[in-house]
Amino acid sequence: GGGEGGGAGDSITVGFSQVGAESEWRTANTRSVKEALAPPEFNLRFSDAQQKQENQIKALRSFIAQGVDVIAFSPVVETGWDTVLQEAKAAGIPVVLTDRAVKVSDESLYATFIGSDFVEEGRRAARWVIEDSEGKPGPIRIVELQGTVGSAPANDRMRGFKEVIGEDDRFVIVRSQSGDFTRAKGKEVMEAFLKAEGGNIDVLFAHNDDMAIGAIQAIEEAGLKPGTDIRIVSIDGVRGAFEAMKAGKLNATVECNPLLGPQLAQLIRDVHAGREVPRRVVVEEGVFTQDQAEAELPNRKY
Amino acid sequence: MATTDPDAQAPLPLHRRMLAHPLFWPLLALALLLLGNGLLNPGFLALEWRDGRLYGNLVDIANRAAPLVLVSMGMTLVIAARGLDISVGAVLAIAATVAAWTIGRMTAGGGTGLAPLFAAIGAALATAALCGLWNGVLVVKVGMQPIIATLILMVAGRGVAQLISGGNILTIYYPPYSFLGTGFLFGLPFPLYVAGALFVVLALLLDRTALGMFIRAIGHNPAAARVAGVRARAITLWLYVFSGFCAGLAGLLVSSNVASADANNAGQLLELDAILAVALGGTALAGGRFSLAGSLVGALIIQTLTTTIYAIGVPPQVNYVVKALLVVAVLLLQSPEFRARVRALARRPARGGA
Amino acid sequence: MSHVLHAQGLRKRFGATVALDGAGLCLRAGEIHALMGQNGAGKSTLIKLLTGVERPDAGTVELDGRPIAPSSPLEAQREGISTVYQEVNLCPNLSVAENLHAGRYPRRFGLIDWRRVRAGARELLAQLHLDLDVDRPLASYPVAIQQMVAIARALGVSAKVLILDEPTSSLDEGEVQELFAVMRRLREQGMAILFVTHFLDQVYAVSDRITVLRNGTLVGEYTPGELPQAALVKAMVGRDVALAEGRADHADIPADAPVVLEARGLARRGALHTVDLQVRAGEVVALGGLLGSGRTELARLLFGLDRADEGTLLLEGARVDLRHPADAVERGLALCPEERKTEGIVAELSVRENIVLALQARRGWWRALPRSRQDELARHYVELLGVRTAGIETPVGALSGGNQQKVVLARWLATRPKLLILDEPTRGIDIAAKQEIMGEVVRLAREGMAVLFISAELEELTRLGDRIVVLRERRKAGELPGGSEGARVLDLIAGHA
Amino acid sequence: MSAVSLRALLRGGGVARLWRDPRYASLAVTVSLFVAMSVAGGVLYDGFLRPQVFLNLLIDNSFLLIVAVGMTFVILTGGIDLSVGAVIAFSTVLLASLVQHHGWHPLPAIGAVLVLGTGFGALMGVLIERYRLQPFVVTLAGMFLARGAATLVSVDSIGIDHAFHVAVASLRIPLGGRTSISAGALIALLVVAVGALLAAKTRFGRTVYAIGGNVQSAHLMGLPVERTLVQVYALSGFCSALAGVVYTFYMLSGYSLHATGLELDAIAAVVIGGTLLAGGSGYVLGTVFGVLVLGLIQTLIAFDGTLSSWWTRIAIGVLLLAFCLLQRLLARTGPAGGGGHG
Ligand SMILES: Nc1ncnc2c1ncn2[C@@H]1O[C@H](COP(=O)(O)OP(=O)(O)OP(=O)(O)O)[C@@H](O)[C@H]1O
Ligand SMILES: Nc1ncnc2c1ncn2[C@@H]1O[C@H](COP(=O)(O)OP(=O)(O)OP(=O)(O)O)[C@@H](O)[C@H]1O
Ligand SMILES: [Mg+2]
Ligand SMILES: [Mg+2]
Repeated sequence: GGGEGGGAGDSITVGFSQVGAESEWRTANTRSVKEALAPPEFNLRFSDAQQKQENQIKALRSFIAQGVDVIAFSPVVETGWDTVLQEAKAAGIPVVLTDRAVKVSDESLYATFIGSDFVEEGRRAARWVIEDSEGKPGPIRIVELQGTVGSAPANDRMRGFKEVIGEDDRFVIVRSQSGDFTRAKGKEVMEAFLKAEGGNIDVLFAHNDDMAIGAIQAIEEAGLKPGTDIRIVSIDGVRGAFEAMKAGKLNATVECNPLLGPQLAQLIRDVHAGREVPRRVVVEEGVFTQDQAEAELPNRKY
Repeated sequence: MATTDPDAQAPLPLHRRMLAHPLFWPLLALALLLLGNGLLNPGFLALEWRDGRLYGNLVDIANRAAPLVLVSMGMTLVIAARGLDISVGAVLAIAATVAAWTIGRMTAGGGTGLAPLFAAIGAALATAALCGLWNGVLVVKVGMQPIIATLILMVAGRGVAQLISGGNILTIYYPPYSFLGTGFLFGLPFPLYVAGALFVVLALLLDRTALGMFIRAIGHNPAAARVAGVRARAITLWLYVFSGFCAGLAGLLVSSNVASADANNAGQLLELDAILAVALGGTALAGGRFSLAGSLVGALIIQTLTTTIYAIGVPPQVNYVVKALLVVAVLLLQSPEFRARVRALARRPARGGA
Repeated sequence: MSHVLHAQGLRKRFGATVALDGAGLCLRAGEIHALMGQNGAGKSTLIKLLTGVERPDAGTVELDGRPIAPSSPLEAQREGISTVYQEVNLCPNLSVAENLHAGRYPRRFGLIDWRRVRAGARELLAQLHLDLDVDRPLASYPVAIQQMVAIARALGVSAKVLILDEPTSSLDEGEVQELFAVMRRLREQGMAILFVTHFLDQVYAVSDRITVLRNGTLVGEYTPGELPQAALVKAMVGRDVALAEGRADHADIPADAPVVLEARGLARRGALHTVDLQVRAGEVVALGGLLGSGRTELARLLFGLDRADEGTLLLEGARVDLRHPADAVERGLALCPEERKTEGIVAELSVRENIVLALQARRGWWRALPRSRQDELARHYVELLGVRTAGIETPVGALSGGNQQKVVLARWLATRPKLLILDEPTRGIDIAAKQEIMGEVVRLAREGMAVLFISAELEELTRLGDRIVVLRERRKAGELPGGSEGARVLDLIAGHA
Repeated sequence: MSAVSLRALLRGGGVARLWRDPRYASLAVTVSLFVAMSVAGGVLYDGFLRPQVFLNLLIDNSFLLIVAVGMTFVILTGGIDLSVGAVIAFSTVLLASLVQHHGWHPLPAIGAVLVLGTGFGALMGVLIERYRLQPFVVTLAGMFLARGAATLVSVDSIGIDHAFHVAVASLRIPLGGRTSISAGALIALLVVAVGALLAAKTRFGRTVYAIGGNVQSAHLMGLPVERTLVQVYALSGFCSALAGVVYTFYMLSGYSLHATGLELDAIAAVVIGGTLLAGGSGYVLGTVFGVLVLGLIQTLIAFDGTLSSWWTRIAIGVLLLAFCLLQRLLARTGPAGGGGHG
């Protein structure tokens, strides 16, 4: 790429467009990327899209106009990137996707994708629930706290979860409502679930840890024991979730690792040098349960 | 246009007077919503005394509505004086963050007892009032249009809150603080007392002093109010401060409720809900005519809508549609023109609407 | 005789108020017809029924012998009725030219032809011998000119019937004559003109026929010849009213009477050249001048509504700096403003609230007047000034124009000020009420209040003023003692002296 | 005699008046500030003053510009339309779904979307006008409804790969010197031109100004107030739907969460452009600069490229503040009347 707008010497100018700062997970992600793409090796142009795709596209355009060496971004949604990625390609700037994939007509529009698979996270949560309920008779009643309606993680996590849980007919999802990925909403919705279902809830599946933490408070205030009366699994693996697990209030969290900065930096180096890179790089992630919580907690960076 | 209101002035029978009361239709809407819920879900209206607490959906609705009620109070007065404050959500987030940050600092520094609690409350409210003052100065002294003046804080405010929190959700590990949002007093949730106290104090203040009349005069005709010697600008400025203060109070309740402050999400879209509550309560958004009690009812209507959606268990994709239809129904119920039309249609269905 | 417009048995109720009860009117082609009645008699309501602003509860309206029932002003316009409503009803944000043409623009290729709009506007205004910058927004002109623009707009509609509701209330003598000239010309062309006014001389000067309303009912139709002034007043009021002719008791204010307000070299760029003025306790100073001579500007400067660029203001001998009307009100000043609709009433507030507003402002927001005291005050002034209202809780906007004016006046009387500045306070007030109000002003002055009375009417100036100050072209043209000859005052005003 | 006195009242005038006239002055101030800000950007950042950067302002904000033009009319009447962002989202989803899932050709689909958007706006207008409901709440309900309808059509984002759509989306009209402009931007410019004409030179536009000045007076002057109010909201609905179409050219996708919060951007653009929220005063051209200023703020931040998420927000606020403060200070007279023309 023409590095005229780029930085000094032979540092690699990277334009990185982040979704926003809507959650702790995202903040940790940003921090990791910024630390990994630090000078002198890199010259980072960081842009925050405030959760809007159009802002992100504007940012990409501006990166192209500035002539950065590599563009990396975490797409807000999967679709709608064809045009701007084509422009990047025309300008000869390679693109690295982080955190989630995009659907484009032409696969050559991006060099590689590093990140998690939301559908797989949903599946893992479901598998944990099935494992956890081994030997229990049906029906096992599940309530689901969804993320923001229509957002990719919410759609995919729900899909993955349903796909696996649907194979076992002991399970019924009795209620499903959006908690907007926030503690406050998670608590409010859980409160309503408890009122509507009484004590008839066996499992709570929350699309992220924050909603689970909010829901735990609601469960406690209703006089039930979270983690015991209601088994709880959520996704992300933020520090708060580990604290809750340590206290026995959360049963499991499916990790969705935001600390992909170093891996991203390596990919960018390779792409910039014209080396061959895999199309898909998976971040190392696991499922954590209560017994691992205490040991793992000090290691949590986010 | 001169309004021709057949119900005006004349000594009317009680039921006509009730129909003409501005609070009647919002209250009816609220009652219908609750009733509808009760029919769909027989347990909905039940209240029971458990462990020395009142427990039930109605209590939950009131409790959940408390922050919105608080914010709507401030919003009502600002709107009544021809203003608008769309920064309330951001101010709430700032106040929540300041409170959490203060507690974090003080408890880490070994602060014990109730000192951190009061420091947090003081710091949060002071910051929120300062935010209101900022808005007021931009509107009154600089002369910006209220929507833009408060838009600035709405955009930047969350940034400031995130700056304080470092982009993290600040979790509060300090039990006394939780009392504000989750505590019970005489069997009722504490937020009810906060919202109730503010409402009563405000209602008394507007009733017993000339403030209410001044605000209405400013809202209807600022130039005339000024000529009559009303200090319109000073009053307007203080109303913005008050609106900020209310948002601060709400911020305390919200952050205490979940024992954490989420700079990015706390009070998200609250400004819309607050304005909606104010409008549903019968306050004119163009200024002048206002009703505090109406806004209170409006806020309860909105929370009931939300709770209804959760309770009837519609899939989340349908949330918005249900909410929209219910809001339109409530609005139409309140429109005299619509009621007149329905009456006309009912009277002579043969001829239909002309 | 050809009846162009014939209305019969019109009834209209507003809630508990019966505004019209069997009123009617018969308008012939080629006549100027005066519609007379006290404030609140129902004149404006009658006009609103004729022009589709309101619908009658009962009664018929015929145009050229054909029944019509316009449901909007637009329809009435299409029927050939052109109307100037009481209060200026134009759009303040639009330019003068546009206000004159709104709704019937000349077009070119389907688009508005602004050049012709402007030219047409100048032409229309020229009929009234007005020369305005037609591109400026209407709001930048004083009410008097807005009123003239409204009249010009009505003239632009090629209509059979022209209705003018108190067109002259804010005009001065010269403008009134211009208007009358135009009205006479239109009469020659066969137009039927309905005209409302509270000035009896004007009635006799132009009208061919007079219809009198009282309390919403038709009293009768007369020709000016068969109805002398006293009889006309009696028909309107329902009893004999002695019309005061002049005033004998111009007080000799002692030279050592304390000066309440003194302005030294007061000036404001573009509005007023240096003016000196003194008003003593117990004195009524009448302020005369032509339209645009700067009287209103002076009043606003004295009251702190505008800030002076130069000069000092002394209140009871001490320098004061009035930054805000509230400062003035707190110090015992009062200004009853010229523009009733924009700066006077708060239409949506009740009569009571409007009356106590200034008094309450003076006490501050914290010390509310007890409700009983408010009611008492409101009732007192409603009675004193004869405000016709359904009750003191009625919104002021529901009152007739003249009654609104009385409420604004009451607001300031209620503050019992040291200095009362009245800017055209009798605008739109009927003849009987005018007597009462002027009597009250004099009575208050005799009790020690200082009064600055601004008026466009020569008669009011000479009758009321213990001293007459005249402004011309935004400077002080001179002073005359009270009781001076009308002709001398007129000369000074016009600059012929 | 009186003619003389009136003439005396009108001293001054001439060419200088044009400058002193607050109506034009505020527009001039807005434009000058925009230029000043661009220059400042050019000084601070390399490559900022390239022509393509400014063309990108148009390209990236074409949909905002289109809704803002519709919004200008609504605000000029003293109303507000909060549904625009949601209507955009709904339009994109419906369009994408018709094309991708139901095999429609984009052209009839676009037609359907435009008709639906216009009808939706008109419906809100009827509620507002006929039942005297407050525009804020009606359009807020409209916003919920449109968003809800969008999620009902599809919660997932739908990519559009129809050849026609892709062709239009990637169309770049060269303007010489390695600069080009997109079809969406052209449509936006067309909308601006039509909007300006509509506002200044048609009876509809002038009635809009009159309503904003004083509804009662407009009514008494015999202007078609009721009809115009409905038309204004229909126009805004049309503009939103059109913006939705342009959005699909921009993104090649339909998604129920597209354009969230766009209503506020549109309102802000209109108000920054000098239109009074109370109605009756403002220009379509002002709105164009309002949009450009918002875009410029974004561009400045993108060029800076060092701001964290929260500093981004603070920076937007500060730039907005600086702009509005200067605007207020430079336009000496308050937001006085002025629905100017010609
Ligand atoms: N919209 C309204 N609502 C209630 N009452 C009204 C309304 N319009 C007029 N009235 C009442 O109708 C009566 C007649 O009013 P109208 O305006 O016709 O008087 P008017 O003869 O024009 O008086 P003026 O000389 O003061 O203008 C008044 O008592 C007034 O209070
Ligand atoms: N359209 C205008 N053109 C010029 N000056 C105007 C205009 N409108 C108001 N003014 C200001 O008004 C002043 C004179 O009007 P003012 O109302 O003070 O006079 P007045 O003697 O009270 O006349 P009126 O009889 O209209 O009340 C002028 O000095 C001028 O500053
Ligand atoms: Mg009248
Ligand atoms: Mg005057």
